[in-house]
Amino acid sequence: MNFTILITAPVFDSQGAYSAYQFAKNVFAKSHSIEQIFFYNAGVYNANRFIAPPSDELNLVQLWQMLAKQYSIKLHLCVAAAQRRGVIEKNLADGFSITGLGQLIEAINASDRFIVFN
Amino acid sequence: MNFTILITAPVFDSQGAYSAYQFAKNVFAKSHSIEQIFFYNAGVYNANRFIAPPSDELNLVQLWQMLAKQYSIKLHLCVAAAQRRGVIEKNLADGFSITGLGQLIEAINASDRFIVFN
Amino acid sequence: MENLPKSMLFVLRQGPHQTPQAREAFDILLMASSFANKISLLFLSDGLFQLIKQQDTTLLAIQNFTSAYKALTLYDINNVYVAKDDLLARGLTEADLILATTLLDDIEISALIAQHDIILNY
Amino acid sequence: MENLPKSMLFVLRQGPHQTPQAREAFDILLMASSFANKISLLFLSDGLFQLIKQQDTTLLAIQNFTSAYKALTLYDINNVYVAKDDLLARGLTEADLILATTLLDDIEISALIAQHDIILNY
Amino acid sequence: MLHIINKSPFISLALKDCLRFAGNTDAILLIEDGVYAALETYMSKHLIPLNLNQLTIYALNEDIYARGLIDRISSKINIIDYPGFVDLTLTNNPIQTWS
Amino acid sequence: MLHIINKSPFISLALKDCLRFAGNTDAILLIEDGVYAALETYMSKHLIPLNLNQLTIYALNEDIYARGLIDRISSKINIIDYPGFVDLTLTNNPIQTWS
Repeated sequence: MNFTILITAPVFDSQGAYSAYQFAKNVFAKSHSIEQIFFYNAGVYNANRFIAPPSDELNLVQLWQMLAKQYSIKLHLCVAAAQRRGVIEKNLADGFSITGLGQLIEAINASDRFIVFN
Repeated sequence: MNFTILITAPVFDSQGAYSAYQFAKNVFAKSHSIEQIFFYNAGVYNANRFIAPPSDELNLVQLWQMLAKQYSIKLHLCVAAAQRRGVIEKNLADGFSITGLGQLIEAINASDRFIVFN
Repeated sequence: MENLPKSMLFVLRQGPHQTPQAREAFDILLMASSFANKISLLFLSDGLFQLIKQQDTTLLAIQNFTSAYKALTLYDINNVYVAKDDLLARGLTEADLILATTLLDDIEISALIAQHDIILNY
Repeated sequence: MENLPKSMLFVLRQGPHQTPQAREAFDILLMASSFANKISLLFLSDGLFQLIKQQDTTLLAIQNFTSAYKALTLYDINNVYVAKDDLLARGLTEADLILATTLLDDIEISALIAQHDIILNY
Repeated sequence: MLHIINKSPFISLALKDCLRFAGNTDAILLIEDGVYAALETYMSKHLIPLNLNQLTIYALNEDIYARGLIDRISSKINIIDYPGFVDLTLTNNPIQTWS
Repeated sequence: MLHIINKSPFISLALKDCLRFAGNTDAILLIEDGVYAALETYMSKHLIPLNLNQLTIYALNEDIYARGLIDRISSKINIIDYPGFVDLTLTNNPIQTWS
């Protein structure tokens, strides 16, 4: 099966984005595929490379990057949602790309499953 | 009277930070003073200078900066809360300064009124 | 994969001004409609407050996003549903709403949800 | 201005893991205690879930912040209160909690709140 | 004491929790989505039966207008604007904002 | 259909709204603070009386352990882990996450 995952939860202020990461990891572990991971609403904060938690804490931005690299997937975020929240090219983490909502709709139409983490 | 204002609401995802701005403006309009405006929790997002809403929308970061300049007040944010959320010197808006929670406690003890916007 | 447009139901359950949720959901909806996806809107709970007439944000000096709903028909989006029970619970009637909607009871809403390929709950 | 330390009541009403609210409130509390402010904690509503024993976050691979509460007495913070009604509503008893607390009914809580200079509600 | 409530009473417990503990002479200020509690419908059904005689409830005019509620507000509500909000914080202390 | 609930039933209407509309054969998955609804206390008081015979309720093991609830979960609850969560999304479609 082929999944599209939409993440609307911010990186630190709620558990939702981390749940999405755990889910995505297990999708791959079961040999399914992910059409797209898309960050919208406060979810765009997941792509801010300036995020620097203490070393003994979870760094979700890095976890997303490692996942994207390992499975060669793109992490998309909506340009309008990102600009309003101060995530722009200058602080965009590697592995993420700033795109538009059209990408999300295409992915939804192309995949077998659509799941939201908020 | 002398106020300390604590803002725990993010800049775009809830109305709280804007309510705090309106309140602060009216405190000055009534010739009271503000000991400190402190941003904590998701409130630290208010200090991200990369925030760039469309030109017909409110830019709260700019409004904070103008207020701080007009009334010569410091806008403080907690370093630990800011690092976890990707607000660091590189994207810190002018007029804000990264400090610690000690500043907040001192301000609370030194002021007549303490009010939170969440 | 055929990439057929899917039917999408937007379930809106929050008031209009405290969060940008409804407004950002609207942007998804517009984009989806340009991809020929069939769109429906369902207002539940505090989502009904988005549709109240006479919202006047000039004193707050912010934009009133909800006026955009009046343009829904321009985008050929005509399936707008409202939970009857939630309207009553808020002391509102159809006459209080800025656009024509279809009132549904909970059983009808259950059937509506079941008819869609994709459900986005904001 | 005299800058006398003020008494502070932290009202904690959210569960431990979904948001960082309780954990960041704790950092304010530690700082305030180092300024000799008198500190009290009041757990209401879902805040009680912060105090449940045997929270085990190893499967989630996140830190368990709530173990920090066991160190409260090291910082001379001994005023920890819990809403009796909210404990009952969640099927919990004092034996389920990781630290010794004082159970209060709603009238006693009302009096407790009224005794403090500063109230921080998280 | 001044209690500030900024969440809708239809979907949040903030107001309900506040009312459990508010003192007789406290003031409650409804702002943002909190102003939905000032609706005649809500007040007459949920608040007036509580007999909160001495408790004064205020609601913020700017947020009432933004939500299109001005013609639906209970007569028990004192409507104030931002300057009035500042005045309330002068006469009532401490201030507790419910999360 | 699979419904995902990640909010506490004690402070959010997500589960209550979901139950108003869930179909007889739908599945509900409780994750994050949603797992508090799986407590024996909550289930026996609020859910079992609703007679949700054909509706299956799942709860996520990792979130149950994190919250110290493993010994307090209702016997009506099907406890699954993340791999089981993925399986649920294969057998149930569409998936609605309640905000």
